[in-house]
Amino acid sequence: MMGKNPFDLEVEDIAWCPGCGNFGILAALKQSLAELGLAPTEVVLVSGIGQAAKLPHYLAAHFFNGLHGRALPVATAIKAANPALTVVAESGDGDMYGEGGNHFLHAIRRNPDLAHIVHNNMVYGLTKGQASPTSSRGFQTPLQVRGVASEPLNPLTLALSLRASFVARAFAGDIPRTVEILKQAIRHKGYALVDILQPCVTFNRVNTFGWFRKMTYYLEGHDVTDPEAAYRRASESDRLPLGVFFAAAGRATFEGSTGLYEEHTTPLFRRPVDAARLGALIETFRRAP
Amino acid sequence: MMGKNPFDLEVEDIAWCPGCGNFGILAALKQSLAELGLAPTEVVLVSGIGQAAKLPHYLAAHFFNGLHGRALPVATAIKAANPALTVVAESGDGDMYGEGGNHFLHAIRRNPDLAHIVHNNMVYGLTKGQASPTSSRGFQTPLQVRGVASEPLNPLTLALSLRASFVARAFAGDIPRTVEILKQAIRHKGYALVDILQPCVTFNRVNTFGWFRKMTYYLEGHDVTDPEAAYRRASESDRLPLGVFFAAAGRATFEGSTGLYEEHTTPLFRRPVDAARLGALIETFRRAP
Amino acid sequence: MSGGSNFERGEWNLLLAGEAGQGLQVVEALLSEAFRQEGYCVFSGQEFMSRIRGGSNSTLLRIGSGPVRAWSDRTDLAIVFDGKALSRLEKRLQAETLILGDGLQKAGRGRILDVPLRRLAQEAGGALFVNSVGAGILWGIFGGRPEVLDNAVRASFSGKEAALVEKNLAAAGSGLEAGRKLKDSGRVSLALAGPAAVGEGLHLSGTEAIALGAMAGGCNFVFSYPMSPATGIVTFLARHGHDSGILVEQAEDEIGAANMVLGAWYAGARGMAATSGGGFALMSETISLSAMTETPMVVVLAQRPGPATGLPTRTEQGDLQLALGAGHGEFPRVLLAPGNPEQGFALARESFDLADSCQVPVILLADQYLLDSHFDLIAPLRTEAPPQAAIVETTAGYRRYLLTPSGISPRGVPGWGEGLIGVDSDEHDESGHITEDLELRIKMVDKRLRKFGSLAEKAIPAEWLGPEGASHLAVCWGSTLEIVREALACLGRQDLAALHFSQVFPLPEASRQQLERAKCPILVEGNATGQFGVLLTQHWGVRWRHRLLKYNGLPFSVEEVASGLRRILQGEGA
Amino acid sequence: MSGGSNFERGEWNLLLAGEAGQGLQVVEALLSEAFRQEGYCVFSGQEFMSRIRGGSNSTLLRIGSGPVRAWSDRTDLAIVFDGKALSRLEKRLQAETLILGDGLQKAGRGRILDVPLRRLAQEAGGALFVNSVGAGILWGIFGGRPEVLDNAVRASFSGKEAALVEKNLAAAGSGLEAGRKLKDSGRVSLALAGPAAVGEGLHLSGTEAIALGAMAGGCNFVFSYPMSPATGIVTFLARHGHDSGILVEQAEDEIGAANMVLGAWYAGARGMAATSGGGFALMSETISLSAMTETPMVVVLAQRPGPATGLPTRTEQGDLQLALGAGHGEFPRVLLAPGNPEQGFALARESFDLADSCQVPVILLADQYLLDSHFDLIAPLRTEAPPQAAIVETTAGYRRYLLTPSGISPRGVPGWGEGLIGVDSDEHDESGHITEDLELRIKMVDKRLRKFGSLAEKAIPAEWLGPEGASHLAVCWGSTLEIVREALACLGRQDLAALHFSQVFPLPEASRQQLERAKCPILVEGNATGQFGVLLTQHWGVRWRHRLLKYNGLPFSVEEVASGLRRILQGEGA
Ligand SMILES: Cc1ncc(C[n+]2csc(CCOP(=O)(O)OP(=O)(O)O)c2C)c(N)n1
Ligand SMILES: Cc1ncc(C[n+]2csc(CCOP(=O)(O)OP(=O)(O)O)c2C)c(N)n1
Ligand code: SF4
Ligand code: SF4
Ligand SMILES: [Mg+2]
Ligand SMILES: [Mg+2]
Repeated sequence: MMGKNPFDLEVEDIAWCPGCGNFGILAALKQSLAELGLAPTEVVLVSGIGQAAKLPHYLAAHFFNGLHGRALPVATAIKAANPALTVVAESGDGDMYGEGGNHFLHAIRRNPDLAHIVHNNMVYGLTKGQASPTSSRGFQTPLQVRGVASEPLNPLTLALSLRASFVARAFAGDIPRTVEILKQAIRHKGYALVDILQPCVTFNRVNTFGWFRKMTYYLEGHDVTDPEAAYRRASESDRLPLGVFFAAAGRATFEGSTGLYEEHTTPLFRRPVDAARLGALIETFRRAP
Repeated sequence: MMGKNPFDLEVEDIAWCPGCGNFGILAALKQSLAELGLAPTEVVLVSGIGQAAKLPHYLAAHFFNGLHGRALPVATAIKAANPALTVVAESGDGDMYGEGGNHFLHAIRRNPDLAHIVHNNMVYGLTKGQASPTSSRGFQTPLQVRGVASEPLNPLTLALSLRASFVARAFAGDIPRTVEILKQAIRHKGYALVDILQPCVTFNRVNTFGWFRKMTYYLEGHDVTDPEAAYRRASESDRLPLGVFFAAAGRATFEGSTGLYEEHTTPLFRRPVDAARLGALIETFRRAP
Repeated sequence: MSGGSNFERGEWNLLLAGEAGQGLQVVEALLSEAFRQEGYCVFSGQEFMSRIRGGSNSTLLRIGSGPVRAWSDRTDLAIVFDGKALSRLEKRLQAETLILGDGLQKAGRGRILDVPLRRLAQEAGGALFVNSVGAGILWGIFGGRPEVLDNAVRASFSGKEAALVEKNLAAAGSGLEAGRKLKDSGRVSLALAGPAAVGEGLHLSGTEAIALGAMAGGCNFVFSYPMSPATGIVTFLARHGHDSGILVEQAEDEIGAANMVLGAWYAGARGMAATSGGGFALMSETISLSAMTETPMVVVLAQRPGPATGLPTRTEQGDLQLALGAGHGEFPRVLLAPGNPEQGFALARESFDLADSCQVPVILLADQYLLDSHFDLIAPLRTEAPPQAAIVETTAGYRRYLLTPSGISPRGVPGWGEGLIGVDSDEHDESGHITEDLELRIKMVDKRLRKFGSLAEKAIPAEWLGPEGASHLAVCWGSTLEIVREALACLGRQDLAALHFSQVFPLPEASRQQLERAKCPILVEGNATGQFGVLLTQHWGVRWRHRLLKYNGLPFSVEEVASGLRRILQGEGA
Repeated sequence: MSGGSNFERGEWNLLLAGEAGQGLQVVEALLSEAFRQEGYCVFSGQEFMSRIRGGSNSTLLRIGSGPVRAWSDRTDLAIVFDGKALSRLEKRLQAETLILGDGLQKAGRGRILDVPLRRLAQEAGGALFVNSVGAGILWGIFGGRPEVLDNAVRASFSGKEAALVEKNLAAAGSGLEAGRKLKDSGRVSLALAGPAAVGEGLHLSGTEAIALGAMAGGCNFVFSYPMSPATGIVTFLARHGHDSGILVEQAEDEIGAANMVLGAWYAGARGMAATSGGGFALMSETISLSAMTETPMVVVLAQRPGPATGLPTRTEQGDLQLALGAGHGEFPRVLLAPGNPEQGFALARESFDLADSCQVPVILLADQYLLDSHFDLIAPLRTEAPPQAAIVETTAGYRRYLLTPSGISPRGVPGWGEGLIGVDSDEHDESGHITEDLELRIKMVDKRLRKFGSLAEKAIPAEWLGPEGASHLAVCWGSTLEIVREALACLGRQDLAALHFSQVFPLPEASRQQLERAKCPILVEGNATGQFGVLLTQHWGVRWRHRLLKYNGLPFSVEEVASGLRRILQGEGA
């Protein structure tokens, strides 16, 4: 990319810690949107609450910064009300896999045309360092004083078990490759999960930049249309593969299956009430003369 | 089983439709509990709201018939407060996989020693026939007038993707084999999912007794300790395998990992406040003299 | 409901009783259709158990020469499809009630008359057809024209396979004959004065009225999680809405539904959720989000008795306090509570305009009684002049939370104009970005609260019923409107009037004086603690002399309200 | 806080300002420890942004010869670790305030004094040590003994590696020297009258007090989902509770947490959840379940400014209305609101006994100000006589919902006795089984509501502050207690008293007369709409003459309340 990125926003003061992995995600997302040739007025970012969820305040686009855990239903409805918009739901791992877990399950089943970006720092950042659903066993925090006892949630296998139409993992420390993955996810027609491994330099002293570098590698020669292979690779835990695990083309999207956009793609806000049709419907309740 | 089942309860009027698959589940559960030699005072049933969730009213045991979707957290806490109790969480597919989806995810991760029974009739019975998360694509209802557009949720692959410690599927039309499966689930030390295919004779005219008979078969020669095989078999959709897909022995349970029951197993309600210890803790906030 | 024969009263109260699954609703629909064809006014209401088959349910069917639009405990004639029902209905049977049934055991009030329900049903093809037989018998007793009944059967079973329709026709026909015989024998006589067709000729349930009102209000997005008694609104819109471009989606839970509603409004659509108390409680946090982001929101809160699951298929006005307190923090909201289908339609429509123009959450309080009852309409429904959405095309530099004197900022939507639409759950600046500027915090709180001003201007005054300047005033809200109206008419007193609120929050200041002028205010409310009474005390300092409360899961009946008020007036020496 | 030098006043207000991550809390802890070692009374309170690093935060540290226990806007001396802070603090600086900092730009009130913070920190090992340097400087200006500072540093860094402790000791030491020089130069003098050690010698934050009170109440099960400002209670119990057999579990969400609490109580444990407004809103349905199943429940509602996410790290008394209305249907509940750590401890303890004995949900309303402030305790904490659980051994045929005159049924637990414990979210019979018997429905509603009787007996009366029989009465609740108390002391008037409620629902009838007797009631509340005032109007018909409200996210200061009340009294011609 050359020149000014249209998604750049002058921000007085970014609320993230210096060195945080969120900066990489922000940079990658802006670059992806720009490289896809989108304009800020075409893009809506929907987030929850947390450090990751502050991202929409740091780039130029429409945004809905809602409640902790609730980005996906909001994003699903926005897309369905106006499919011309490019809608990105993004937030933290606690937000999306913890509080928002039920929406995660059912958004995948619905398959709205969204990019779903999760900043996976394996910790609750904003509330100062409690375990998140992806924290490793044994991870000690001020709340989990004896260490995490629960099995960590693997978002990729989970999504694949629900037949998600696009599943990928990226690493915030590698902006160029993350840009490539994000672009595919945003372009993908349907629900697209991108779980981004993101070091939290303040509260996660285990899963650091160095740890992620050591523990990750990129998928190569992997067939993204093979769900079984995808599940197998996503189950790996010795080292964590990065890249696109699965991508299904041609699946019906939520907004597509509503049938509302078959004849024309006018967004709902431009569609007036059909008073004649309503009147006719009411007539069916009148006593036959 | 011979003689009277101690779990039998005289009920004036069972609220289920004649011929409903729930009767089979009730019979199988009572038989399982009795065959395991349990007494009603040792067993707690925890349910949500729905037709399935009325089951605890029809057998003799302790019960907590709580809110729609919320049986698992209640059950988890009961077990942790008194591990001597045998705790069974049971409810419908809408309850457990819809409203209660987030608890489902995280109960699996915690691995409390519960049997989790889901009456999977692929429909919302009590509210009169809307789609449930497991309804097939195209299933028409008064709410899904154009047919279900979402991908059905496969509870088995989902649970396996989260590394559930026990995963099984049964069929309400086969009481003897369901008893065997339930007994294993109840005996299993840790979280045990039993998804029971249950015909709803009133609102589901697709997934009938006949349909299930045709569409199911029992796993044979399957290695229940192999997670990959379990996932593969659970993914089958041409015909649905029945039986135990996966069982992991020796995993730490939620209540076990609390450390509260290491020295002795006294339930919490018998443990008095240690006033001396509390006094000593308070002293640490006093000004050094 | 005053004394005299039903002929003199010009009305006839039928009670249909049976198990779930015996098709009471078919009898209800079939006879409603037939009597309406003949020009009579029909009201019907249901009380039923939370189960799919069995149990014991009943339906009230009131047939009037003039308007009948309220729940009544008087029964002229009961038809009992299942013997178990009888004891449960005891309170609704009078000495003069005729009870039709098949081998019923006498138990309490009323006169039993054997009718061969089961035999005729079997002859027509099986137990299934008992409902059509029953409808036929009643129609025969009434002396209605056979072709009207036939038409009604055809209408009720339209779309069903021909053989089934034929069997039902036969069943109804044999019932009709049996009914005629009974009538001719002189053992039953339930003639009515001739019909005086009233009003609009429209016949709607509360459910249908609210759903149609939502359509008129421009609703094009419905998110819901099924919950009685709200589900009917959603299924109505699913069935009838698609052609009008309405998207209906079942959410994974109520929190999802509520957040989808906000997403829809943010993008310029008009979303609605419908739920009951428990589901609404779950939406509580999202109500607060609606207020903070100033994103409009419409929720139907279909009340049923609580706490918790309570009595899921019955009625109560018990969730007002919940609706008033739902959501953390401080913000304006609107609570509307229709009293009949006309208001149901108008207020559902109005909800969308209020939410849109003031950018606040609007909650429509209905209840099982209103939703499941069918009324003949008296006033017309306003369908002309579709609403004009209060959204603007934005220009670059657009600020979503521009500080304005009214507190309302022009609302842009993504995809229209050059501006960026940023909304935020945190305290924010005019552009929607997070702020910790504590001066700005005060400005934003004040901005949001200033909307109370616009809401006050738009507040819907309470409706005065009965004689002006009466000293005794029954005060009610929501679904009790027509019950209280009829009770007043029965009592026919000059010292008693009523005031009905269809907007319960913010209270319509215009009505305050009317209430303050009353010497003896009497609260009439379908709950145990008098929640609306508390609200009026809090805001207007009303001191209640009497409270008429009901909370057993059934609606008030006209008779109960009338006798309750009579007792109070007598006690007052009035 | 009245005029005169801080020596005469016997107190010294320090303001520490800097970025998140600069270790203001270390300075706070270190100086609190040092001054308390010297026998002084210490109060500290924090205001901070919702971020982990950067931004601009501040901590107030009040040092007194006698009790100081409230938020103040007066600043004798500010130390500024980051220049950005200055403009935000403007309102809390006075003409006589001394501002210490490193190259600060003069901007507004106060006198700037350069101190080499950065240089000394660098010399000690890096920017990290600026906090210990600052603490040293202040201690030097005060003229404190070096060994006391050393001890405090060691105490604050106990458990850290030796090299780090050494560097901090060096940093503090060099600060101390610089502070001494300043003092000796005569440019700063902040001597204090000798200490008069007060009360208990205990120093606790609201968070710690409530957590300890919960332990005293027998809490052995804590479920939570992290949310400021409630998280500290949970982490305290996680750190200190395990040895006492307390299980702390992070739930997947607040709904899960609340339901776990109910499961725990059902099984005979004593569960608690702690959350803030948004999380509490999500628990709303479960509160109703607690009421319906009559399963006890304790929830700490740690308030912060709303709506929605609002200002997540700041303070407000804005969720009373939510707590009053949360949960559908009608049922008793108890809302307690401690005003200081002594009450925090006592009421947290009491919550468990109330929940247990009356089988109702109990909600403890705290707020960020109370929770994050540290107080010296005046009254002792009651730790003897551990609570006796009100559970019974059951016999066969046990009925969980036995109808009793008090409405409270003996509570059995599974695993003790021969009975079966059945609880139900639906309306139920005495055994806990679903019922649709509508007569029984009435009995069960009445049973639940009868508990208001027992609750009334146990209600905690409001505390009267100031002269008996004063004509003007400031009415407050919760965390404003000590602020109002000190404001009253400052004003020292015979015509002004205050009434503080630590139980806000059900209102303690014993206090009604005191309030009704006051000629001029003045509401003092930390929110924009006067929610507690509305409650008092509703229940006791109180008509407010004046309202003193604050809602910018900061607590009231003593000065604000005092001047506000003075203004009102002047206006009243009092
Ligand atoms: C309903 C609700 N519960 C809890 C919170 C408090 N909260 C804010 S952010 C957060 C978790 C943040 O973790 P994550 O989502 O992983 O984001 P991160 O800060 O790590 O980027 C929590 C629990 C809230 N705002 N709302
Ligand atoms: C919070 C909440 N939402 C909705 C309902 C209404 N409701 C009761 S049962 C039910 C679904 C029943 O379906 P399922 O769980 O599959 O059980 P089934 O009746 O099929 O056995 C619903 C939506 C409720 N009781 N509470
Ligand atoms: S706390 Fe962690 S996630 Fe949050 S900004 Fe700091 S480093 Fe990043
Ligand atoms: S509705 Fe379906 S699930 Fe419910 S009892 Fe009837 S047949 Fe069974
Ligand atoms: Mg995180
Ligand atoms: Mg089901």
